[in-house]
Amino acid sequence: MTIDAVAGVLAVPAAAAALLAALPDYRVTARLNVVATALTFACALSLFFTRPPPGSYLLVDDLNSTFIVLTTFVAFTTSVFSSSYIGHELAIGRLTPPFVRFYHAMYQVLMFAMNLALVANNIGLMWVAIELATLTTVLMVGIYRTHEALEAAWKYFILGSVGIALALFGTILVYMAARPVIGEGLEAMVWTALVGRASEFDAALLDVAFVFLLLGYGTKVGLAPLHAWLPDAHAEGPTPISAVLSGLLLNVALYALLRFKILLAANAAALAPGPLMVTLGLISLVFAAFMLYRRRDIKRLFAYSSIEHMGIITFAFGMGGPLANFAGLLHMTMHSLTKSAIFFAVGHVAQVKGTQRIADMGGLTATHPLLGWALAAGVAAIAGLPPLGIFMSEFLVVSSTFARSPLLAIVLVFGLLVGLAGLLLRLNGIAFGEPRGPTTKAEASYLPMFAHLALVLTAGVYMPPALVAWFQNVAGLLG
Amino acid sequence: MVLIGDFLIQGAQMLLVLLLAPLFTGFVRKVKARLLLRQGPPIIQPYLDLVRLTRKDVVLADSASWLFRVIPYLVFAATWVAASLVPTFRTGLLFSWSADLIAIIALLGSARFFLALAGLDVGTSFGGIGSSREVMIASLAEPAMIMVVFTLALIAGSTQLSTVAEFMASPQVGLRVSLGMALIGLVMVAIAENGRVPIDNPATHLELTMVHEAMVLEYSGRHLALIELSSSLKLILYVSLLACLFVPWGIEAAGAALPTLAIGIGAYIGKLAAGGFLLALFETSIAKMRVFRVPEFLGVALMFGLLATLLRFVSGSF
Amino acid sequence: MLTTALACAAALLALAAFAAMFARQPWATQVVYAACLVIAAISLVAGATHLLASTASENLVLPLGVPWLGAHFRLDALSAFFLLVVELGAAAASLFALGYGRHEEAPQRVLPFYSAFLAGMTLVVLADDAFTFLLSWEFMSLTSWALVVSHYRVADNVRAGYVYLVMASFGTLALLLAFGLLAGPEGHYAFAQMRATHPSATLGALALCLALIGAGSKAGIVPLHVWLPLAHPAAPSHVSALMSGVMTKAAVYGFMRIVLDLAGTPAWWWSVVVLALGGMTAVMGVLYALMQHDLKRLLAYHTVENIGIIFIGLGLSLAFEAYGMHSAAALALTAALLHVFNHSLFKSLLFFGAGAVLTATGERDMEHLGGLIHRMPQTAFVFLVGCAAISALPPLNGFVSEWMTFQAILLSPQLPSWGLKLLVPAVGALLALSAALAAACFVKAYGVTFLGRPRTRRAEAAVETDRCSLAAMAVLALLCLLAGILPGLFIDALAPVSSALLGARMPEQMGAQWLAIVPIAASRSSYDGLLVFAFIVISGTLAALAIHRLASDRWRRAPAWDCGYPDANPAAQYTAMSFAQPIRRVFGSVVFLARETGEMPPPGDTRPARLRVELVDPAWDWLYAPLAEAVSATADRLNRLQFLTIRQYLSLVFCALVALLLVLAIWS
Amino acid sequence: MSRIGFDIAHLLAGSLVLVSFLELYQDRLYALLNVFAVHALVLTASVAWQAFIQDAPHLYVTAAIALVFKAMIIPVALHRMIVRLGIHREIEKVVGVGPAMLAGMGLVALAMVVMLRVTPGAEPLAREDLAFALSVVLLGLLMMVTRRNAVSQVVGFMSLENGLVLAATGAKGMPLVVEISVAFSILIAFIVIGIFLFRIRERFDTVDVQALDRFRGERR
Repeated sequence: MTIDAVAGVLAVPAAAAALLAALPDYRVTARLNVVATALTFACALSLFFTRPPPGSYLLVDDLNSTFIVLTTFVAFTTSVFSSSYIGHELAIGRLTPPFVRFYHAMYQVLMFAMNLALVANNIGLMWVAIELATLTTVLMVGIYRTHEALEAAWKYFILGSVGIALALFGTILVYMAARPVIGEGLEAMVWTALVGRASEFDAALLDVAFVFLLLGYGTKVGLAPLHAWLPDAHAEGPTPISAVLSGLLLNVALYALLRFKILLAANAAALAPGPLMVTLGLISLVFAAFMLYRRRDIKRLFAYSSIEHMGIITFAFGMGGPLANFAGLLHMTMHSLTKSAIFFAVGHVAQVKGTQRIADMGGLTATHPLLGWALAAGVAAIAGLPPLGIFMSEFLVVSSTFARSPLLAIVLVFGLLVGLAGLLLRLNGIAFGEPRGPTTKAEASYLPMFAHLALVLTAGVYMPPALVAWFQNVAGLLG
Repeated sequence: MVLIGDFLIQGAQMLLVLLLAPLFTGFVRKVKARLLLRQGPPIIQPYLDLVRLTRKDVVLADSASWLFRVIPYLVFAATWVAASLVPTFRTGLLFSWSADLIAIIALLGSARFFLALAGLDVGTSFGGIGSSREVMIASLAEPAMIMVVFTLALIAGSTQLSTVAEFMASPQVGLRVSLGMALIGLVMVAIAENGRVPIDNPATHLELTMVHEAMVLEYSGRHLALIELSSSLKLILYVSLLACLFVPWGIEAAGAALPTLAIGIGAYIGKLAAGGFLLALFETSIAKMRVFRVPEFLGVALMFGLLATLLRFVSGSF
Repeated sequence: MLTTALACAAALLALAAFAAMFARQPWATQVVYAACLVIAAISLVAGATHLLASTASENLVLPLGVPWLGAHFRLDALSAFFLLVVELGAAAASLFALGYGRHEEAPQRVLPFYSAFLAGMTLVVLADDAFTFLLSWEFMSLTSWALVVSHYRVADNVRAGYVYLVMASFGTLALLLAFGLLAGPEGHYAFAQMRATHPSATLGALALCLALIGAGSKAGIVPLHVWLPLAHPAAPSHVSALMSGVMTKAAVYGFMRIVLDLAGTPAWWWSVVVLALGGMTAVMGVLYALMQHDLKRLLAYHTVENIGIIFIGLGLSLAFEAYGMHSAAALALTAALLHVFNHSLFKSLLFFGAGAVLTATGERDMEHLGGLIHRMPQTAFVFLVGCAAISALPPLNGFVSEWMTFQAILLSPQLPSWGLKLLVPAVGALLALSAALAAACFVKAYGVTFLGRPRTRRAEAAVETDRCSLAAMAVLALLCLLAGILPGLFIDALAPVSSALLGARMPEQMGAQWLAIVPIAASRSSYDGLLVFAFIVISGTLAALAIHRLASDRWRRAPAWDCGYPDANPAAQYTAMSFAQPIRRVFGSVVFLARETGEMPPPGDTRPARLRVELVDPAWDWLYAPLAEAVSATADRLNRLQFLTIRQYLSLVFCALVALLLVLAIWS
Repeated sequence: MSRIGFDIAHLLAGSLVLVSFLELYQDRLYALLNVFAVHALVLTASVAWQAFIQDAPHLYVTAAIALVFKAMIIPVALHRMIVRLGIHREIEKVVGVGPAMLAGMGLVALAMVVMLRVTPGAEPLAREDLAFALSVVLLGLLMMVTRRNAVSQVVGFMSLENGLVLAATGAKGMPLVVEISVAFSILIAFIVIGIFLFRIRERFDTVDVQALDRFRGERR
């Protein structure tokens, strides 16, 4: 019975993918998509109660079950949003039924790949899964077949492939490091086995391995200067995919990084992974913050804000320690929820206004109060304004960092402030001022959006003790 | 019993300043005229003016509001209260503690505030000129005044006029540089505050040079009388302030007997005469300056005040 | 009491949700404001009782906020006093809004945020741990920001809101750093823990600077004030009153809480910073105000000035405290607190007046007003009281607190350190200057707005404002007078605060004869507002009676004399700009590099002559504009990275790889 | 393992690096393709040798893939594509041959320094092989970033990937090697097809250069 939960997390999407590829009718497939993701989410929840023992391929522990639950949940809400979104795309003929079919199938494949990457206990398997996820998203980014969509997909594809190669090289190196200790064959790639005896590995080899893994998976996380694919992929693909990319795929890649960070941390002789992550995190934060100012495309804007926040999260995990790790986990969760909510809102806004150009939107709170205020709330949350969840995580990160290394904290605060100013500048243009663009009523699915925002708000003022204990436990694991 | 006596003394003091004020103004005018080898009006001319004015009807401008009619009484009241709290012939007046030097300055300030409002009330151009210049001058005069007060307060360890006066009368004061500077500063401020030459000419009727006169241009009848009275009250206030701060001799300490009080009053009147004479002499020997030279004049006063304070700080002996 | 206050805050939040749902109903405005009034009144009573009963501080921990810490709340003397200030302002504003709110065209953009804003301010003064404090603090900013942009169509308002929110977040981050410093790496976020760990002098100094930046940017310390004159006027008037009169006080509270309560024993040179900034702020604020002809903006700048005065008081108390002169410190602190209270009174009153004028005429620009005293006499009267109070004229309350500040300054020779010996008198001169200039400024404000003849149609057509608004203003005016003539009452009420923070208090005042106030000793200095008031009233009425009885009391109307010039049209009156001209020439030419260029058309040309005035705002033009420039330049530079080719992106990756490998090679 | 076995493996790996340098040296497309075919052949040999000395038969599959796919199909396909799309034969360089070579030297040195810090473990083969593999990878990347021409960039990527395969096969008993090489071949096929589909004549750049100016909301 215990295996079923994990199997479910993997099998349901796989089966759904096959089914969706076969079924023609849009309404059915959309519903089916929702049902499948809901089922997956249920399985993921059951992981809390029943947990299989780590096998040589699959592993479920506190760390990744957190990720799995988050992933499946956001995947579920996104599928709800996606059904109304895709309906509209069909209506205006931006997508044709065959493409919708393809889209839904790919959606499930993506879910499968991400879940696989999360539950994989074998670093090789993890690599394969993440690459599968990448390639799937490449295909979905290009789905509109417009010139710029293809261009974005192409850029994503090339940079992604290089990332793939680097990550693979890192993986091989880890294996090389492990082999003398653990022995040849599969065992030398099983993470639990690795982390158990990491202290005996060759430190120098681990260092090189980590460099490659950091760059390889860092490309997926979207850390500057490896971020180039991210903004365009977000901007040109269908909005549900932007939501999934920002909300989930980046997390999954980060998860892989964390696994290897733990591995390195377990080896005293190896170089400390923290400083590298801190540096990359800060670079991404400040860089993305400045990039916000010149954005004219609303989805690209929030794509850059995703880079910014991945930077913060990487920074937090790089700092390490119970407080920072807790903050990092919290921040990651909050960011996934908020950012996907924002993309839900943005998707509908773009559909209503018929454009993604910020200049062509305006006075949204007047023309579409619900959408407008939801977007404003989302931006306030993502900018780290209370009483929303991200404020708490930023509070913890900054305050804990300042006591330890003031300079870093000041850079961090600087980046946060610049980013906040940039986001608000754009928000002013979108939400307030003279109304611009069409004012037709939006047939939007508000439920996912407000569900996410409600969760974020709640987390900002009150976190259930169980969750806190859970996060603290995980933070302890991260060291 | 004592209380009643104090009441009487306080009342006497209030009446004294009230009665002497026009006389002093008249005296100054007379002396000025004489120095210019003119006959000049009789000394009691101000009384006559006041009586004449109070008899006349008030002519209100069409656009004048209720405030315009209330202000003369307010101004008069504030100035009179301020004047009655400055010890003239006897320290330790019954109510002198109810407002120290800073409060007295502030009282004069509120009188000025309302007068400036009156200048704007009718909505004429000259009223505006008067008020705006008046507040400009005041905004420079007040800090200078405060600085002088600081100096005195630091020397006497009090802002309570009676205490300061008694302290000044005592031999332990001696001659101090800071005191001298404070004196000069105070005199300059007094000149500015009372709109005397060279800041302003109370006798002018050339509109563009008027400051105080322009503000009260629209007043007539009893209102004008009250304003005139309060401006002479203000003048005598400053003179008696100078007197009790820098020539405190002859001011009777609290609880002195009646005959000595007479001496005190005599001394006071003597001081007034001297002050008036000096004022007239000064005014006849100097020309009025352009309005925008005033800031420099008062800037000097402020400098004196500040210097006095700092000197006082730097060394106790100064 | 604490639970009551918290319950009130919760009720306000609930009310906000309610308002968000029903704001579009016609009855919503009245209901919401009435509810706010009631709740604020209850909470006000709670604060007052705690302050007057001077009971021990109450603590409460709720399972909110930082999980392992919980949300700490505390009601001690300090927070009780500020709770009182906040709720008093809130109650008055709600009462005012009962009438004023009717003219709001988009209530759904005001009502929810209004009550949420009140809740935020209440929570700020009650919070007892860093997270809760910052949460409520920033929540307060956020809600007030929403109120600032409530008239979202006006581009200026949106811009004002932007500047405001950015500055607010900047302040919050500074405070966050300060708390991070005091909390230490283990994260002792509860104020109690911070109190327990006495930080070193340098640490405390750093915390002080950060608090000065953080709280100062909210309170409007020059040069962090730039958002204030933009944001405060942009909001609806009752909100402007709250922001100016109350929210800035919450900022002062934050500063006092950190510096006087948490940052340990002060060193004397802390006070130097505070004093210098305070003096500069006071003078700059009033000078800025003098250059304005927008009524609400003028008032906003005066808030800056008064904040400066308050910080002078705080700086003095720091200085005295550093040398263990507790009673003097208590005097300075009490002066500052009293000014906090007074300013919240008359600034709210004045903004209400401005709001009444705005609704009556639709004008904020004084140059388009005038003669309102004939159309709206009651408003004119209460506004006059407010003007007199803020100009520190006896016997009103503004004078009392400034007088006490002067008394505290006069104690400075006892300070051992030379720096302070020289600095304090200079600050005193600045204080006097700002007081005098404030009087000048309000002569201008009142004279141009209410006196004279109406300059436009709309000013002519003005009508008296409604009852509720009048009631609110009247209450505040009455309080101004009361606090002016019975200061002893309020000083004694403040005693617990100073004894809690400094372990010393001012001598009991109510015992003194004739209800005078005696800061140190009767021989030294004393002031009796009641007597002065009585004297003025008595002598004024005496004079009136005497003259009316003995001489004539007849009067008749006639055209204005004006030296025989015929009655020119109202445009010939002195305008605000021309009234300020002499002062602008004296100070403005130095501070703002003011330049006047008059163009006089040649004879026969019918064009009007024009006088143009150019001002340079030093804070904006020399500090913020360059910053904005720098940011946008950087953004432009980096933005090129959005337009690279794939090969160039690849080379970025390549360089990163090589760099990391090099690090490895060298690191070994 | 026998000494000679190690020497041969070593030789093959070294010659792979050498061929990478040769690729870097070319400035004609056809020549480049031929050199790449050689590169693939050397890889095939080395993989086959590894399969022999590790007696791991599945590695022969990898070798076969390398031989058939990389040494034959891809070069031919690219050759025909050049003809079809009329891509002109010059290779546009960002950096001239000389500097590129120097940079390559530097990279090899870097690879050595980094790898030789690794403690000589059970058998030196791993360490040496890794050093060579790393150099091949770096050289491939260098080629991708210093060549403007799409085809040559693909070649660069493929030689990079050859380096990976070298490392993977060098890692004794590494699982999933075959799968990985298959996956990579598919990846490369994608890229080649992509180039063909999008008519990317000269460089990857053309697509987004146009997109920058005409299509994106991010117009400057």
